[in-house]
Amino acid sequence: MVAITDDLPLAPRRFSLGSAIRRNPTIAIGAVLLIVLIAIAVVGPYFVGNPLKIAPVNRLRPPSERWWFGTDQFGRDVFARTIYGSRVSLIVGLSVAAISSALGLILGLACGYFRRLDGFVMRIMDGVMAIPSILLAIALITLTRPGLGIVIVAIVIPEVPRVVRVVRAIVLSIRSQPYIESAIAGGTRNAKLLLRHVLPNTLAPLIVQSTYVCASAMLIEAGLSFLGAGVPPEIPSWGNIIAQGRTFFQIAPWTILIPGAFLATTVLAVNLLGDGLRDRLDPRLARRL
Amino acid sequence: MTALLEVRDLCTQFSTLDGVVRAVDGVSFDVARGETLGIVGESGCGKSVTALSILRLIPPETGRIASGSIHFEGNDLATLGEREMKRLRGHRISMIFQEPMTSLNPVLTVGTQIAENVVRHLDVSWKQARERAREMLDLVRIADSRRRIDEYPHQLSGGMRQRVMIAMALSCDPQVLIADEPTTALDVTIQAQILDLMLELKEKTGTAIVLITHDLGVVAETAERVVVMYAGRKVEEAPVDALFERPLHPYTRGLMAAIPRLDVDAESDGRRPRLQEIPGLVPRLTQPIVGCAFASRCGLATDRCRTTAPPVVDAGGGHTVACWEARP
Amino acid sequence: MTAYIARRVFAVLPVMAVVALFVFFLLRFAPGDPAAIIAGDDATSETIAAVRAKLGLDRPVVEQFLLWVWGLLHGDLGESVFSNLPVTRLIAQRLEPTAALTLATLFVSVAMAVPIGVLAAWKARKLVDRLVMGFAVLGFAVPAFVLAYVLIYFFAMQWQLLPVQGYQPIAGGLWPFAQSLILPSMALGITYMALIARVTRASMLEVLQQDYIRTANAKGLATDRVLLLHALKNASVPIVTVIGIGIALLISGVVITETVFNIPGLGRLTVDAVLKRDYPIVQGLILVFAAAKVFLNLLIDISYAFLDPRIRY
Amino acid sequence: MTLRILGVLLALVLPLHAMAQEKVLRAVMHADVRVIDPVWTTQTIANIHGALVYDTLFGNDADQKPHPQMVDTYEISPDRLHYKFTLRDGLKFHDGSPVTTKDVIASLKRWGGKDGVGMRLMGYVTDMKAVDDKTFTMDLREPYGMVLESLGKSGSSIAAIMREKDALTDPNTQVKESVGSGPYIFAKDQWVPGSKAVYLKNKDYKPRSEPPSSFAGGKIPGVDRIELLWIADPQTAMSALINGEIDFYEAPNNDFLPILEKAKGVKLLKTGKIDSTQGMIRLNHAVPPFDNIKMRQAMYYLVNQEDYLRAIVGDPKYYKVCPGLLTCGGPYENAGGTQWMKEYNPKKAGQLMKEAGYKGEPITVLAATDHATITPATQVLIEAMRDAGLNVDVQSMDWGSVVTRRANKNPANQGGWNIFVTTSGGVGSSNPVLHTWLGAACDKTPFGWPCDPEIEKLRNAFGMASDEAERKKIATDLQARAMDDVVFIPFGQWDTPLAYRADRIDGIVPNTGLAVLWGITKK
Repeated sequence: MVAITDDLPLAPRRFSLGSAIRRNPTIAIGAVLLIVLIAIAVVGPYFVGNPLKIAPVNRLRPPSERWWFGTDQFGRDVFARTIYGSRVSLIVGLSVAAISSALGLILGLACGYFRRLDGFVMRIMDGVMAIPSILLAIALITLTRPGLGIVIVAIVIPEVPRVVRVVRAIVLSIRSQPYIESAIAGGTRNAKLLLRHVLPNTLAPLIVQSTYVCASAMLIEAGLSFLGAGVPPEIPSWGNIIAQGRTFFQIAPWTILIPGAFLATTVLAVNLLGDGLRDRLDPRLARRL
Repeated sequence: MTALLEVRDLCTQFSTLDGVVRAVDGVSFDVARGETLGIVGESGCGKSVTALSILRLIPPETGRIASGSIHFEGNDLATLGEREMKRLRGHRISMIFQEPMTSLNPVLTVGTQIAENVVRHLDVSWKQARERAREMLDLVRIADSRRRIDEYPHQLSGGMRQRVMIAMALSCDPQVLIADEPTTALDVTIQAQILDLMLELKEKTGTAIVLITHDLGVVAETAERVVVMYAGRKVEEAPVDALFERPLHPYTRGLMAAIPRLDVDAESDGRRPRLQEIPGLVPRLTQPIVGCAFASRCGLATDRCRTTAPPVVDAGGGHTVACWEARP
Repeated sequence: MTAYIARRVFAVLPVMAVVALFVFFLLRFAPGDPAAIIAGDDATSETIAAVRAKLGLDRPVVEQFLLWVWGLLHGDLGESVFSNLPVTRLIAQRLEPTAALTLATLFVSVAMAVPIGVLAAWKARKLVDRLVMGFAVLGFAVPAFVLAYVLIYFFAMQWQLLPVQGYQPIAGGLWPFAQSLILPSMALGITYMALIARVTRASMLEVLQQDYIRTANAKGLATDRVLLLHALKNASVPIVTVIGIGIALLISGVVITETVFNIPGLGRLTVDAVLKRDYPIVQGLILVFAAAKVFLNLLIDISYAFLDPRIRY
Repeated sequence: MTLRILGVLLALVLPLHAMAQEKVLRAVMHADVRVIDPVWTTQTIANIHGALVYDTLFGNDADQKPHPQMVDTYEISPDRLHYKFTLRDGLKFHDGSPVTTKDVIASLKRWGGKDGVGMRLMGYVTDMKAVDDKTFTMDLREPYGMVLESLGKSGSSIAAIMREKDALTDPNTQVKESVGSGPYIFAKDQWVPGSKAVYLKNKDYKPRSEPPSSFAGGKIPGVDRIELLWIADPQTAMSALINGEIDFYEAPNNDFLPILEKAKGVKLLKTGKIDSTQGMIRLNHAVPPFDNIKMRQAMYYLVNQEDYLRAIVGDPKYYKVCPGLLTCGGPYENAGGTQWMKEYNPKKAGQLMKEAGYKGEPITVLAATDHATITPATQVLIEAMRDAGLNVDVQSMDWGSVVTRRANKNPANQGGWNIFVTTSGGVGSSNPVLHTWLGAACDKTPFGWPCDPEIEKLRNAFGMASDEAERKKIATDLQARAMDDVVFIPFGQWDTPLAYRADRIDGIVPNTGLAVLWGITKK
């Protein structure tokens, strides 16, 4: 609503961290939270105890000085498990985001560019998108043995079409820009065209989209683990900690609430970062999601 | 003749991340019953904000009328309650906007959009209001009004949409019609038709028009009196003939020099003289401007101009100007 | 309009065909011997052979596919590997709870989220808006199952207001039915509401900046007419779109919510079937869920034509 | 008009009148009814289903003593080789057809072709003949003391009497219909696998006149309708019971017992003296190093039952140290061999193993990660083994994988194993013949494959013993022998009470572990 000032020529302002944060507090909050969580995931496990160490004598102890987050029904240290769990969640989130962005980018560029491929690939993407993602993921997992890699693959597959759609839409809109049309008319080679003109334009929305993919992947992983169809139960992922603690929610709520809070915070951080980046990089995307 | 609308020392401000923008800074003018007043200036000079201020359509999140008064029919619109304002808008004072493409709601039929104004302000049924809408469409010379009334804006051409806007604005016989760049977005031929239509309807209804434009040509053709604005301030006001004959403010003169003129002979090499630009940038409105706002771009500026704001001087015959160096 | 609807309906066919193909080949292209995987780790070779015969995996792929499609077209989704009951029957007897839960959540979420979003956009940057946005951002981050346990803890255990678990068929009375759905709907709907409220707000904010809103205000129209007719109708296409996108979210959420609240619906059937690797059931469920989603999205596509005259080309 | 609308609304809001009158027992069992053939599977839940739907010739009472159930009179020849049974009058299947000896013989044959106890019995049976529709004879090769007990067994796979046409189904294939002559009729059309199974009162059932005790005595249907609901999450089930959404909860988690005890209206009930769970550490007799008996015996010094019980149960109120192999509190509890369990001394264990030739080879322990009782017990064992200086190779996996892997007979480094921990029901464990883990018939015994002909001889002798004193003596010898051979190492016994709404239901029949639902009445 500041349209009135928009057409006033303004003197360029110097970049300052303070004003950047003021203008984009979501990016700042999201980034700081995420950096802290990544630091915890990377460094944390070296400082906490063994997350797998079972001590039946100390089972279901409430949070205390000795066990900051209490213990679970096998006497395992929920603090150590939660810290390790951050690793699993971030690995799943980041690798799903990276892989599905890469695949989505390739397919999206191909679809947007080679029109003959488009119809075929997009029909497949529509089909995959018609299947709710958790359902698709568990169906894929049923057919294989459980493992972190399989979980990542199973989450990537339903996420790819979403990325493809975003990339393809952008490629199509860029393709109709006069400068690309003239480049095509001028005989620029396809590969060069893609690399030079199209790719850079897709990056911003792709980054924004991949933050959402990352957040949703973490939630899906937790959901799958919660249902018993996720990463193998001996790996302390947040979903597994919650799944194993849910039986004891009433007598040991910390086994659910603490990893749940960590999961929510991480997803929140990634979402805030995504929102902030979207506002900054690609206001057009603001209307979708 | 007493003024219908009296604007006095109007100041409208916006808060932005860069500070407070003084978009309108102490503007005063009158509009007489049935008169056509032109307000001209570059984009960003505050003329649109002035118009929006009169109807109090300044977005409340960021903007506000900081001071001044707007007297109309015994009320001060600057402080009138929102309920009363709502009753007044579209009824006593209405407004049409620059972009007929976007100023009509794309998902409602034009009939609905006209009729809802009538229903809102006049004590009539929807059916009567629809009939009034159809009459208005006829009045603005839209052919086949019976069919058009149920069409959506995207089915109409740009000129037709602006006619619909005018029909809507005049549907409750307002005292004042504020037209903010009503023709800018239209083809030249359509522009003339629309302006003619507005003048014709003015004659019929006796509505006063406040015509806001950056186009001196439009002003010359339609307005009776002209207010020239620069950087949120009124720099000159005069009857239209007086202004064009004898512009007093250096800025007004600059504007006129920037109009391509066909009546000046081509130079010997067959080219018309280069249009003159006004050098320099409009000052930023986030800081209070000391002295004359135009001083930084004015060839005649003196030290006095840069330190003390010039008073409004009466040059006779309703011609006023705010300039130290103006020679009446 | 008719042409538009016909086109949308036809567009559904290839999507469902791809889903069907996908579901069929999911099993056939799985790494390893699907019969062995389905039969489980401790199965004997006879069991594996029995499973293979039962699923028709011992026949050529083309024949398998044709038989499968033939069955599909006749509403035959095969038999459960474990309970030996027809998959269609298993799905049919669990349809009501899932349909009730999903639709109740859908309606309640939309009915609550849209007004909240409109309010937030209208009062942009005010306290209400910040509260709504805070809710939206949090609602998007809190996993449904964590929220579900918190809800159970307070509403069912501490205050004993609502049942802990289970589903009461609508035939057993409206109040018990509604009671059994309140907590699951809240747990299931929170993300959905957050999503819709967010998009409503964003879409309304954008629309409220449009010139035609200024026009409407310049006509002195009442605020509710400006907001609910002029603005909301224009903002509705993205909102309806996201309602459609969110249906996938709801269906995924149903799987988890039904598990937590022990609702005997399709979601729990899915989890049970997956954990037992009862593949015919999983296949059937994917088809049913995909069909439901595609159908609801079709309704949404068709609704565009009513919301935005420009789409009726 | 308004009144009519109100009426409709009221009808919708209030539960239907007819339903309010019907007495319904809502019970959550330990598992979901997925298979309706109790003979085809050993699952206890299928057996609970079977016990409602099918009747049996004999029924064992709460003290494990057989009493005639479908049988009216029976005769045993003095040489105990010939049995003659006559059925009660008026026995009818749910489809209305009368129960005849043809149905009975076909059913026993099918059961004897699948169930372990049945197979053992059929090993002695040479012939079964119908005398008429109500009388049949059974001839034995040599005397067998467990004929009636077997026919009346209540543990897995009861000797259910089915219609002949169902009973002719191959025992390795499930029967399609569940039609019996028992006190409740299975409503197959209302069965939702994974959610609920519904049983309707059999109005034509003629209960015996004796007072009910477990599977013996009168099976009087107490409610019109029994719904076995399946709630997978134990906490949800507990909350549903406390909230009054269900009436009966068969297997509450040990951790919830204190909460349930405090809950209003809820009562805990130990259904019988020996209703409990036994912990077992199983060593693999087939592969090194525990193919060496000295190595196995040394393991006794690593077990202090209190450590395990505290880790699993916590509250001593619910557990009991039990150094023998047969259920403590049961009829055959004895002191045979219990001297092995007297001393906890990891150092000594290590020492003994060294003497037995152990050189620090890795010992593979299958450690379940997801089981409420087995997981902590395994961990306690691993700690003790590490204290003894053993080289412990812990293979962590979910319980399902343990179940798979324990079947592997290869050496531990080739996919096999050395130790796993499991549990066994107290009722089955109280009888040396019914307790399958006590066997030592090499390949025919469950995973671990102990191999000792003397133990098997004693088990047979127990089966053939004619009086209780003799049985007790054999049980003592058997336990001593089995403990010497270390068929398994017990780590204690704990209660598994059921929980129910005492303010709503009544008349739970005293039983022996397997829930008996028919006597329950609703207030």
